[in-house]
Amino acid sequence: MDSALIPKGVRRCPLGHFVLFLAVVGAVLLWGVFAMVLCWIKGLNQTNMNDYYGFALWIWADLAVIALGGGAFFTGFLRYIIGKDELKNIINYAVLIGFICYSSALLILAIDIGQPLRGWFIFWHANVHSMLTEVAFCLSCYFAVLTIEYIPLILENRQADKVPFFHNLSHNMHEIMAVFAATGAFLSFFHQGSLGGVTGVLFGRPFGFREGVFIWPWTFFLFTWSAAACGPCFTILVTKITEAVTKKKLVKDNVIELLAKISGWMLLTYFVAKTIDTWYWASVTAPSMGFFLSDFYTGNPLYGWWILVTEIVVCGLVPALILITERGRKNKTSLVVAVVLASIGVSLNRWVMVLQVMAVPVMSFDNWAMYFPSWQEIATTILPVAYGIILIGISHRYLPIFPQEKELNPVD
Amino acid sequence: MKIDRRSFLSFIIGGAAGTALSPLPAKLTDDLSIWTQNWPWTPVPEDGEAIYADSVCTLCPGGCGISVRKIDDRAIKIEGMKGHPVNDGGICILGLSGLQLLYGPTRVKTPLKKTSNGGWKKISWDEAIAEVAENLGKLRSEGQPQALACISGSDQGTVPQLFRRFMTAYGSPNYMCVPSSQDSYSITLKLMQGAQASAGFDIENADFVLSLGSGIIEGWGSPVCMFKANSACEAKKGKVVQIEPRLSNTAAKADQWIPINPGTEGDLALGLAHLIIKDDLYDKDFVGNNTFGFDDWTDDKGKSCQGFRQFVLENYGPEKVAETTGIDADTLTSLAKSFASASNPVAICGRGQGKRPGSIHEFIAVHALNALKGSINRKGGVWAVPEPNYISWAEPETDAVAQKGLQTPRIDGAGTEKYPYTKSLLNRFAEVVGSEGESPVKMLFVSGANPCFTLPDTGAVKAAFENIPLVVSFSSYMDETAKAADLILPNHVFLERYEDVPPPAGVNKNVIGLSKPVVDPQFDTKHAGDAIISVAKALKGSVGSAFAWDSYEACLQETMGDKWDSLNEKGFVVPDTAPACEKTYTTPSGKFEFFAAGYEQVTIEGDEKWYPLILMPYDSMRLSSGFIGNPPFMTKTVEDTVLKGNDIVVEVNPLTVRESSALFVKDGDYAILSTPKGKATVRVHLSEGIMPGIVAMPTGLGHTAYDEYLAGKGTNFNELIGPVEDPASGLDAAWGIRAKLANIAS
Amino acid sequence: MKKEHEHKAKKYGMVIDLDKCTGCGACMVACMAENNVPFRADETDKLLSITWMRVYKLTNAMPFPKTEICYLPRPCMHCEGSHGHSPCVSVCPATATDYSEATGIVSQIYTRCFGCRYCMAACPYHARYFNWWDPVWPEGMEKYLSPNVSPRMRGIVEKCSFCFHRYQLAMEKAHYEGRHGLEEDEYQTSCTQACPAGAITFGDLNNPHHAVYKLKKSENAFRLLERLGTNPKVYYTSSRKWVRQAGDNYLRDEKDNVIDKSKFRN
Amino acid sequence: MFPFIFEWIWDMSHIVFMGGLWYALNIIGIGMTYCIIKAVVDTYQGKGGHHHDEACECGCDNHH
Repeated sequence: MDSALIPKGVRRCPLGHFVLFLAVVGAVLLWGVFAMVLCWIKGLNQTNMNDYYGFALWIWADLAVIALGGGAFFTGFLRYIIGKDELKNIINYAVLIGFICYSSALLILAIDIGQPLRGWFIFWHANVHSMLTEVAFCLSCYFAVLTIEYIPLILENRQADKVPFFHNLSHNMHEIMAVFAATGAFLSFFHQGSLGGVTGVLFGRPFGFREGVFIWPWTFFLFTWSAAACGPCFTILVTKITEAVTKKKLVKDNVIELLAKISGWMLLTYFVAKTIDTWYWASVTAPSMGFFLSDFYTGNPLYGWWILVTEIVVCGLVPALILITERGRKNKTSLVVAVVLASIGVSLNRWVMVLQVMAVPVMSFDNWAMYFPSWQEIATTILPVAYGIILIGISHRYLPIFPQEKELNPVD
Repeated sequence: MKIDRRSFLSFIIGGAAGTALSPLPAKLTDDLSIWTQNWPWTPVPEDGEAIYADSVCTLCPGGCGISVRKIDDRAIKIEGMKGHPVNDGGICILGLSGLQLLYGPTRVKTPLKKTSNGGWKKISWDEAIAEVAENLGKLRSEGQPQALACISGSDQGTVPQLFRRFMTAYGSPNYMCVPSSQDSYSITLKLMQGAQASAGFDIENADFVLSLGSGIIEGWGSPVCMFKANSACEAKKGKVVQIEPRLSNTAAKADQWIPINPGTEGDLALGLAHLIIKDDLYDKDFVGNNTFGFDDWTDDKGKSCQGFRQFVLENYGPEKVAETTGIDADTLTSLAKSFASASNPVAICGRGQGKRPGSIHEFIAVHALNALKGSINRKGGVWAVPEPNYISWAEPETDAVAQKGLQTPRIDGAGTEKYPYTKSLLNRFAEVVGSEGESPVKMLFVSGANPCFTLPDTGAVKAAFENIPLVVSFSSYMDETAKAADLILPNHVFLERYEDVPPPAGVNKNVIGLSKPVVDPQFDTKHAGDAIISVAKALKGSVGSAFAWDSYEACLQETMGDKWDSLNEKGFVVPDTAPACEKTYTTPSGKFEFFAAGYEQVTIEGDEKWYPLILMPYDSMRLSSGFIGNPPFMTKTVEDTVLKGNDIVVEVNPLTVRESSALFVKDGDYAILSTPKGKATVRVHLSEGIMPGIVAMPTGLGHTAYDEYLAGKGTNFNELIGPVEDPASGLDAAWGIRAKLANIAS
Repeated sequence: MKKEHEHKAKKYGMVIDLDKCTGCGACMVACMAENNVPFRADETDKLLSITWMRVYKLTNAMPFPKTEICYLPRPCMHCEGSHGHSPCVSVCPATATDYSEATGIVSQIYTRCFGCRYCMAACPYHARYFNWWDPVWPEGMEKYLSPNVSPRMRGIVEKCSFCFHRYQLAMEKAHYEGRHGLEEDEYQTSCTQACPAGAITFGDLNNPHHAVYKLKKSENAFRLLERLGTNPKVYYTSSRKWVRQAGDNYLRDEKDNVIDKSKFRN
Repeated sequence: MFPFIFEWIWDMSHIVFMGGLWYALNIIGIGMTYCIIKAVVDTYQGKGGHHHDEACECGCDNHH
């Protein structure tokens, strides 16, 4: 029925199956929308946040999806600026994932703020000294760039492309895509960094505070670095999942392996940098404020040493070592293990840099504060996942996302 | 033009783009944000002229001057009155919350009559007065005026005195007041000094304060005055030693906290007396010239009697006292030395806020300690402050019915041979009235008191109230007693009415204050003084003629006489007569008398075998535990180690849990607390600031009346304890009750 | 002498004598009553309870009977940081909180704040509170609301303002009377005024004639978390060493030695 | 965000930050305007009006 919309030369599942799939995921989406509306109408008392946890699950989700969506800017950077041409075969998908991640982040922010109708004050009355201002500006600008990168893809739909104006627009946008990609990369380096800066500048929070260079704390660079390292891993992971679900090979191994190799080295260097940062913080920064490292990892039911080891070694060093070795990235299982670990690692890092910062007592007579999100928070955090799955489903069905699909899956 | 799909789409897209580029979205966005800044459901307080109105707070007997900030006719903030002799600008947490009582949702807005199904019916004031008068008339015509009883929050001031006068004119002796440690002190002063006086403590000028459980900064006496005195005493490097089993705020602020086995405070006082006498450290001048009974003496019949000196030397040696009190002998010795070597030491007692009377023996022992150092009626000591005498009304004429009624014995047995000095024994009320059968009380007035919350064994008190055919409450609020009443004749709250404020409790300051209306009455309420005058007038006859005043205000003005003008202007007067300078003693010997016998400890209720722990109440400034229910602001400040959700939290030493075989709890866990009087589910807070074996429970929680900001929060301590009669005074001397803590499941 | 200080920038601050503080809570209620702070039926979850002034209970963690308690009232510290770079002001993305160079007061603009709560994350003192609920007063009780402080709407952050409206009113009065400066007693916070124990002293830390000027120099004076560089304007004094030590975090070896506070002061 | 809003100060941080922002915004804005205008012009010149999908006559690699 919808065959006119499906790109030529590829096979898609029957419409009925597709609608059923949409309905199932859509139900989850609606649950999230319901929770979101509750938060908007009744206010943030619907959450389990409190005055100690002003930042909680949502801010973590924001930071995590932006880090995971980092594949878009870094792949774009590699493709358009560095000139890794093979990556054109995965850039579309990276852009789509990035688009989903960033739009989700903006949506979550719109729920998270107490006065959504005043949200635009962050631009209008901008305080240029605030990391959050930098985040908001770069995030929305980069989201515009991602939209610009996604539009030509939509216009390449078989029916849309028939309209001459759309065809020409898409063509022209492709022509100067490098300019957009460069701007996007520039913006991304900053906002990924400023997200790191959000916590890093908090000199009232010894667990999060880091020294740095000029106005930027070390976390600024670490966040950009880790997003560049782990974002592509997430792109690879989603590609692998898509391949598994559609039961088709969509991207050639050499493309994936190239991206995996670059990620591996990024991750390894990140591991080194993060280790140095942690060591310096533990031995110089924190003690100067009167804290031992053990003050941050003991005396509470959740945040133990395990979290430090898991984040840096298990989800940092291990995937890095897998990805830099040829055997590691050529083996399908170890590749998937590595990208999964890397994605968990970066998410865990963001969790630590948001939630654990709030949990650690600063005043000597204060206590550890623990937190578990309310169902409304969980639902609104799952909402973007459902939305992402739907958008990927539709995009994959109707748009030529994977240039190599036809070649890899010839229709007889 | 034919509209096809393409042109339609173009129209829509073009329109959308045009709208987006127009100023409309920007304008809407701006308007929406402005709307969020002026949400109609967020109140915007009206502005107006700001003025201050001075008055006196009557929420507790403290008698603090207040300045109420007003915007037009709205009172918006209560502040302490600068220059007032009691509080000089300071103010307590309850006084600050006063406006929540004035404008609060629990006020009784009109006279109410209970309907047969337990609901309330609004009635007019005329109907209410007529109804009360009719019932009173009936009782009187049956020749039973003594079946009317009255519970008043206090004995002093014109309003309580009007009620008392009414009782006399009507013919009932059963006028009862809510007791406090001041009653015990009064009896002590009567016994030892022969004075008809209340005790005032000059903490400010003392250089050593030995407090046997008195919460100097927990609301004991006149709270703000005591706070200031305590600060002044400390500023002058005076020492405060707090003796009690729990690390209260007073203990925390004191220079030294000495935990003591509860109930042995009297022994400690006598033990210290022993050490002071043994080392010859007492004030020989004072003891020699002004006291009687220190040395052995011979009575009229020639019988030789043991003196106080010999008595304590024989019976209260440090080893024995150390064992009884749990305070080691060295500490006792150094404590006795410090007390004796101070130039103005004072020993005080009356636990917590002093809301509960206590053992007279304990009070006498403590007062003897003061006498040993001559700290009687002198700077930094205990003063016998004479009861105010500004109310000098002519005795009411009584008719035959009244005379007959007045001759019947008081139902509570106060003032009898057994308890000659006790004015009323409200602790016996529940027992006397009983929960079934015919009640000796057929009609009850309650004014300025909430006995259904504040009296021990509250369950029995409530049952007694059920057993009284007609209860009339004069409460401004729908408190527990008002809820249990049949008729409510709501009084104005303190900010709406005139009232004289007698000298504050526990302070050696002779100040008379005047509480003035700061705002117009908010509802259809009536001054309790006016209400009782109206009732009397409606009864006519001798009762009516005993109340010749047109109104309460006229009565007050007449009573105050020449003081009225300056009272009205300044808000207070300090009578010229110096306070209690009578160094003369009106005892049989004409001297301060020591007692050398008795001194028994009060045995608390409960068998140690079944109830291995001791439950004790503790008072806090942040919880109003008396007649006034906690306003929302105060409840907000209550720590989560006192109240968590609707659960009361009790304090227990971790050792108590470790040594118990029945109790396995972590901090914050639930447990069942049971006493011979009742049971409650509580949460346990493990605290090092309490003696092992003791369970401490905050007072002032567990209201069943009032609003959602107070009702149902925690447990009322009074429901878990019953009164224990003091052998010397009949007053309630219970300082705790035996208790058991057990896990919920067991 | 007087003229000199009139035009110098003021730096309002507090010195709280913890030896005097009794933990009675009057300051908390004085603050709530002055500043139209709302309340709810259940305020026992202290992480959801708006208390601009909060009294903390500190213990020395010694077993019975050596236990000691000290109460510590905590208003907003009005941190100066270095050159007005207070932890919260610098992070607010919408310039809804500001450091006044003229008074040293950290303000909060309720109609500007959009509720991102970054400032709360930045404040180590937990002095900032979020309006999780709409403020609701029981019927009739809104009568006591003061017109000098606007009630806050749901979804924004609020905190202690050192009763800034009182400063404004006092300045207006002074201006009307043709004076330029304020006397010490003309501008006092609600909590200072109410404290029945006289534990709180408020004034211009820059003015040698104000009581706080001398009190802050006491050898028993300390501030909370000085080592973080927040440079707070609320000083505490306590004669007890453990209390002074509780004001900051120390490594074990530091704690055993005599602490030289000046090391951490900027 | 704009110099006419009262918080605006002409200091280094504003110039650097807002400079960067407006630079990025301008690139995006000008780039998109260029694409749209050129697409309109191209359309009027009759380009892109083909109905075959396989190869684009303008030689673009849209589909790769």
